[in-house]
Amino acid sequence: MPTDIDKRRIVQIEEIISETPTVKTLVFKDRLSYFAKPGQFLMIWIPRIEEIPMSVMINSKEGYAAVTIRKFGVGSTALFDRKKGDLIGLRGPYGNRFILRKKYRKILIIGGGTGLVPLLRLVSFASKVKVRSTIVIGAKTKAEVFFEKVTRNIIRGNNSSLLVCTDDGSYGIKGTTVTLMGKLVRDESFDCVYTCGPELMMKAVLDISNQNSIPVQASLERYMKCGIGICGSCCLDSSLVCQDGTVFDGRQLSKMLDFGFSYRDKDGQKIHYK
Amino acid sequence: MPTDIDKRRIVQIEEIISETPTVKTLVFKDRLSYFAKPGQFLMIWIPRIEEIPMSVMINSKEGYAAVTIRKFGVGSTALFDRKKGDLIGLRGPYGNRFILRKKYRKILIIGGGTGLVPLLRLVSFASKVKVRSTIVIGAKTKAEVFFEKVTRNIIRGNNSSLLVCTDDGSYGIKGTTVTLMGKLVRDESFDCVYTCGPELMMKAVLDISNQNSIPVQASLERYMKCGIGICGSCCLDSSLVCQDGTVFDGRQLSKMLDFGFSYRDKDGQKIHYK
Amino acid sequence: MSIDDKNYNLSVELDKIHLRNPTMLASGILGISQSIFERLYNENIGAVVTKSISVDPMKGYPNPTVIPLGCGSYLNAVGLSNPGLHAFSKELSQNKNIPIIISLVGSSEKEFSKMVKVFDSLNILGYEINLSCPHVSKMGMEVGDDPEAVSKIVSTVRMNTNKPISVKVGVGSVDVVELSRIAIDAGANMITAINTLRAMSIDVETMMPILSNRIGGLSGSAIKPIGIRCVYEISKKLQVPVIGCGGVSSWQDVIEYMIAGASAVQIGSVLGSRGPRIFNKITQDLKKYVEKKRVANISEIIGIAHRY
Amino acid sequence: MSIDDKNYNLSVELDKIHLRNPTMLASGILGISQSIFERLYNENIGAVVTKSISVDPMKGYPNPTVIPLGCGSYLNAVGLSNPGLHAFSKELSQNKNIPIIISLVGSSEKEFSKMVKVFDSLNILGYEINLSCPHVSKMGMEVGDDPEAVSKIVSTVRMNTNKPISVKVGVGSVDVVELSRIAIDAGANMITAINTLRAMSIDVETMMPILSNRIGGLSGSAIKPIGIRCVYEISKKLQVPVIGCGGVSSWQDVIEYMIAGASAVQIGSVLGSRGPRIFNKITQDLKKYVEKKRVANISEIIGIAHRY
Ligand SMILES: Cc1cc2nc3c(=O)[nH]c(=O)nc-3n(C[C@H](O)[C@H](O)[C@H](O)COP(=O)(O)OP(=O)(O)OC[C@H]3O[C@@H](n4cnc5c(N)ncnc54)[C@H](O)[C@@H]3O)c2cc1C
Ligand SMILES: Cc1cc2nc3c(=O)[nH]c(=O)nc-3n(C[C@H](O)[C@H](O)[C@H](O)COP(=O)(O)OP(=O)(O)OC[C@H]3O[C@@H](n4cnc5c(N)ncnc54)[C@H](O)[C@@H]3O)c2cc1C
Ligand SMILES: Cc1cc2nc3c(=O)[nH]c(=O)nc-3n(C[C@H](O)[C@H](O)[C@H](O)COP(=O)(O)O)c2cc1C
Ligand SMILES: Cc1cc2nc3c(=O)[nH]c(=O)nc-3n(C[C@H](O)[C@H](O)[C@H](O)COP(=O)(O)O)c2cc1C
Ligand code: FES
Ligand code: FES
Repeated sequence: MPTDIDKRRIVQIEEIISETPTVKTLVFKDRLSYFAKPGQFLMIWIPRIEEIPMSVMINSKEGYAAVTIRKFGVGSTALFDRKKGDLIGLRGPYGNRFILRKKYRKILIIGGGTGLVPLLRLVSFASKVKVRSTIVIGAKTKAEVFFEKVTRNIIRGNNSSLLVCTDDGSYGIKGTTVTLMGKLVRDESFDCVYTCGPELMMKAVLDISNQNSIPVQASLERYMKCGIGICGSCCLDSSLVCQDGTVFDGRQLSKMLDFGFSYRDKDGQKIHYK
Repeated sequence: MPTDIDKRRIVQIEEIISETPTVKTLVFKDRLSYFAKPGQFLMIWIPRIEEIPMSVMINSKEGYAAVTIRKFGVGSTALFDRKKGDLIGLRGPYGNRFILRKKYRKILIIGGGTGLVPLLRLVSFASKVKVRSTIVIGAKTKAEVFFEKVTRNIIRGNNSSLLVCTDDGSYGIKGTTVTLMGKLVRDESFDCVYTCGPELMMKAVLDISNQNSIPVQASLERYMKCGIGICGSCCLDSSLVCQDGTVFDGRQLSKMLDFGFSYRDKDGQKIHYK
Repeated sequence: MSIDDKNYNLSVELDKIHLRNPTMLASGILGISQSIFERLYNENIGAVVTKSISVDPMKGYPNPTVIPLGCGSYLNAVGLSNPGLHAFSKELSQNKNIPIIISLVGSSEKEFSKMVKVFDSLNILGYEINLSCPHVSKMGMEVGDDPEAVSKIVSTVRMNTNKPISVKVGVGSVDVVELSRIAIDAGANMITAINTLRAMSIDVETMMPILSNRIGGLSGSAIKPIGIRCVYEISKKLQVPVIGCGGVSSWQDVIEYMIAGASAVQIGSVLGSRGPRIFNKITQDLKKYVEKKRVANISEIIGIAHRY
Repeated sequence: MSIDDKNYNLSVELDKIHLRNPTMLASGILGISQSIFERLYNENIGAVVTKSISVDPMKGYPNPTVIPLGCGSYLNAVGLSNPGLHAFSKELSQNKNIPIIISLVGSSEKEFSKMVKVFDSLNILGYEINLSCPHVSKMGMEVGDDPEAVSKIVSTVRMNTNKPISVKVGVGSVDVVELSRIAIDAGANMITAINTLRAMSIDVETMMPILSNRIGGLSGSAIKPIGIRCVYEISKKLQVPVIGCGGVSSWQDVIEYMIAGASAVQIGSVLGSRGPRIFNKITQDLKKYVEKKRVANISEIIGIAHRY
């Protein structure tokens, strides 16, 4: 039976944080989202325009949560353009979550762009249970780096480290998250790698993890209509990203033929990643 | 929202007790009925024949309950004719209940025919909380007296008394319950009178109670279709017997113009009691 | 009643009818007793619609006639049982100030004109013609599915009264907007939508249909999205008041119907779980709503969804 | 699969189709991926019906397209989005043993014949013609409401295939039994009943319709009593297999549909709360049921309610 989480809540945007010229965080009050697990997502309704899936961003205020949007097509741009006080609808949080095993002491986080959203919720949780995180934030260039300060606040006093890299070297370490990860796993040992970001990046993270026999978990994205396992638009091999995911582990990912290879468009046709 | 009690249960008749040539008790297992309050009723489904309201009879076995039927028209006769092992449907128990106030020490019970059913549940409850009952069972003639043994079992060891009267004096005291009640309230004092049976009997009980300023509660019957306050067929003045009753107190009864005067037939026309 | 003044901002107009608030009792629910109507009026109801009345008394079908299905939905086949024209006009004869709409059912123009001639002298607001009962042959839906019969019946009632007439439509085999248009063209002043939907429930254990009539009408929460759709479509196409009905159980449902285009709403099945008090509860909640939203009068929100 | 032998007593026959058990996936639910079909087969499903496929790919409507309404009911207007004839025949090209029925949708006879010509060479059981989608113009219900178009389309498909054809009907403005009769007369072998019902949901806070298409189709628990009624009426009048659909979420619902006259049932919305595992759960429960009731084969209960 559909439960509380299926009930549409209409919330007011109470705060807007500009992260980069094309990325904003919208803060709202919603108890269910506040308690979202890392990896879970909301279906965000922009009335009369679109409904799109968005990972649940953490917010420091009790009872509050947020979404961080990259301006892209019709829906995300409409959300990006909302003003303080505007109303949006939510249902969810849906999906499974990143799993942090009791025995883990040190984890590696590889995030690209808004893929950091579910990862920060994980880092925050890891911090609370005294698990050390090494967080790698990647971006093309300096102007596209965001969440640096938020991340530092989360890990403050926890012996964790944050590494920022840019493809063009305009900020932080020069290089991609993937090259940086290669170095990190050679020098240090991690109990698990967690990743979210562009699929080809995640595919590379999977490969490196497999080569180094490190457990890995990735939060994936697919086109979603229902978000609850009915419409089939999010199917990835025999999995439904909305219901079986968004988080899959290395064993599952390694068996998937479509992961890093193809996704389905709005009409359900398969498109290959270039 | 409709709750559990609205859910139709199909139960097997596990035992049949012949009370008189025209009255039988059918025993079945049903948790919700076992926990029924005195005054509450079930809607009993006799598949493809009828659905009729029946008070919930107590049964000594844990988790069990019963109904006691007087053979009458189509529905009650079909129920009367059920064999051990047959299936019937139940929903309910519905309605309010007799109220036994904490301060009551001694109560008077006036029952006629199957009207004893809700009263025995009350007596059983009163027995448990050490309230003394004087129970008056009335019938036209000896052959129509029933529940005598059951009642004695219930009140055993509780300093309560059972009086049986018949109109023709063929058994017990000669006279009606009403004449007997008149004597009882003159000689003893009671905290409350509880009654269920033919409406004209209950009307007389109300009048005597009022004259003697004794609180009174009566469980009424009206034609019922839904049993849950939708169809209006059970209306009695501005009350719905199924939802506001079946139990009404002296104050309510005294204000009713229809009580003891008229009821509504299956088509909703008012019929006067002769 | 001081309730009226306090609720000034909840009043709505349905053709010539002024209601202190948009809540109405749906036909067939508690609808045969003047005493009950008075009680509902004290619970702050806007108006009551009576059980559908026929010329002769009807016993209806044997029980089971009403089945609770869970989740606020119900199935019924009472078979239009009602006390008939004469007993019922006696029932209402003492009515003074209760806003009553009489629901009429019949199978010929003659029956309808006979009833209206008797009822028209009573203290009533108007009529609702039931053309949509899904489980009684030769009455209700079988009439509603015959556009010509609808037109004739509505014209006949129109000829016999000056009081407002609503025609109650349902989801049958004539499109709901089309049927409404025919009714309006024949002289109806407004439309009530919707009646119950033809449905059935079978007991898995005994393998038998539960209703004595086997097939009945689905009401309650299950049909709300269908009722909303019908009200939206009718009010979009026709310029007459629409009374929404089906699955209303809270103030939110009332507002949803009104936004969809309803000028008032009828409430039925929810009485099975909430009792007559629900009218007072909903009215108080609506009052809070208009105050919070600073709506001068609730009728301002009627049909707002059509803008989007 | 050893599952087959163990479930021998759950098998049913639909015209020339033999199913190991009566559970089927309803069209439009998870219905575009061969990998998902294989997963469902491992969950012990009887057969899958694909998403309704059209000649050209269709993007469908923008989101929101699916709304959970609570209590097991849903509203959707996906707008028949599908990958189209060619991409989909490629998707199924490697199919060997999965029992697949392809659902077809279109607006002209030509489109249907074009599709059947391509699909007929695949390893599939047969076709379901969707004449009842309530929210896409010129396709689905608008065709279903036109008896002549129905007849022509079904005959065309019949002329182009020897495989069994089911026609999916819904509650529109042609009576469901009448529509079924027309479909059978035109060459269909069986009937699937029912599709979703035209419905709508409006957000009270923003006062806006939620679905981008405003109007959509109601599915899930809310419509079960209507589906049961349709199956009962169709199977009473026509001597063909009927596939029940609408609000099935447990073995009891499967049995209720079968008692009403269904030879198999389709399951859709409940996947939103129970996931693909529900098929295995229901199949296991059905097995316990036939064993407990000592039914030699589940098909013995089909239509038993008609006796009463
Ligand atoms: C589980 C999940 C979590 C996500 N979290 C975030 C997040 O935190 N921040 C963020 O900026 N983005 C996130 N996204 C991506 C975001 O949903 C899409 O970028 C957004 O929907 C684009 O919508 P649009 O209308 O702007 O794009 P359109 O112009 O409609 O389409 C452009 C592309 O956006 C993607 N897209 C569009 N609609 C959807 C949809 N309903 N589901 C999935 N992808 C879609 C498709 O790839 C599509 O080709 C997430 C996606 C998923 C599946
Ligand atoms: C709350 C309540 C509790 C009852 N408890 C008992 C009980 O414990 N034992 C018992 O024998 N009887 C009880 N009755 C009475 C019993 O319901 C009727 O005697 C029975 O329904 C008769 O049905 P029938 O089909 O045999 O009668 P019919 O031949 O259909 O009608 C004969 C008369 O029976 C009464 N009756 C019929 N159907 C109903 C109905 N649905 N609701 C109410 N009255 C009806 C009417 O007065 C009717 O005129 C109770 C009634 C009510 C309202
Ligand atoms: C027990 C019952 C009896 C009904 N009788 C009538 C009737 O006589 N005339 C009528 O027009 N509608 C009748 N209806 C339909 C209701 O008036 C209403 O249209 C329907 O129940 C939907 O509203 P709801 O969901 O609020 O109950 C009846 C409904 C129920 C449940
Ligand atoms: C999201 C969604 C998409 C659907 N798409 C189709 C479709 O493409 N073709 C079709 O014939 N029915 C479609 N349907 C209707 C279902 O096949 C089914 O008839 C209906 O949902 C009732 O079954 P249920 O209550 O088990 O969901 C769709 C239903 C849903 C919920
Ligand atoms: S988004 Fe619909 S099944 Fe996953
Ligand atoms: S029996 Fe239906 S209202 Fe009381």
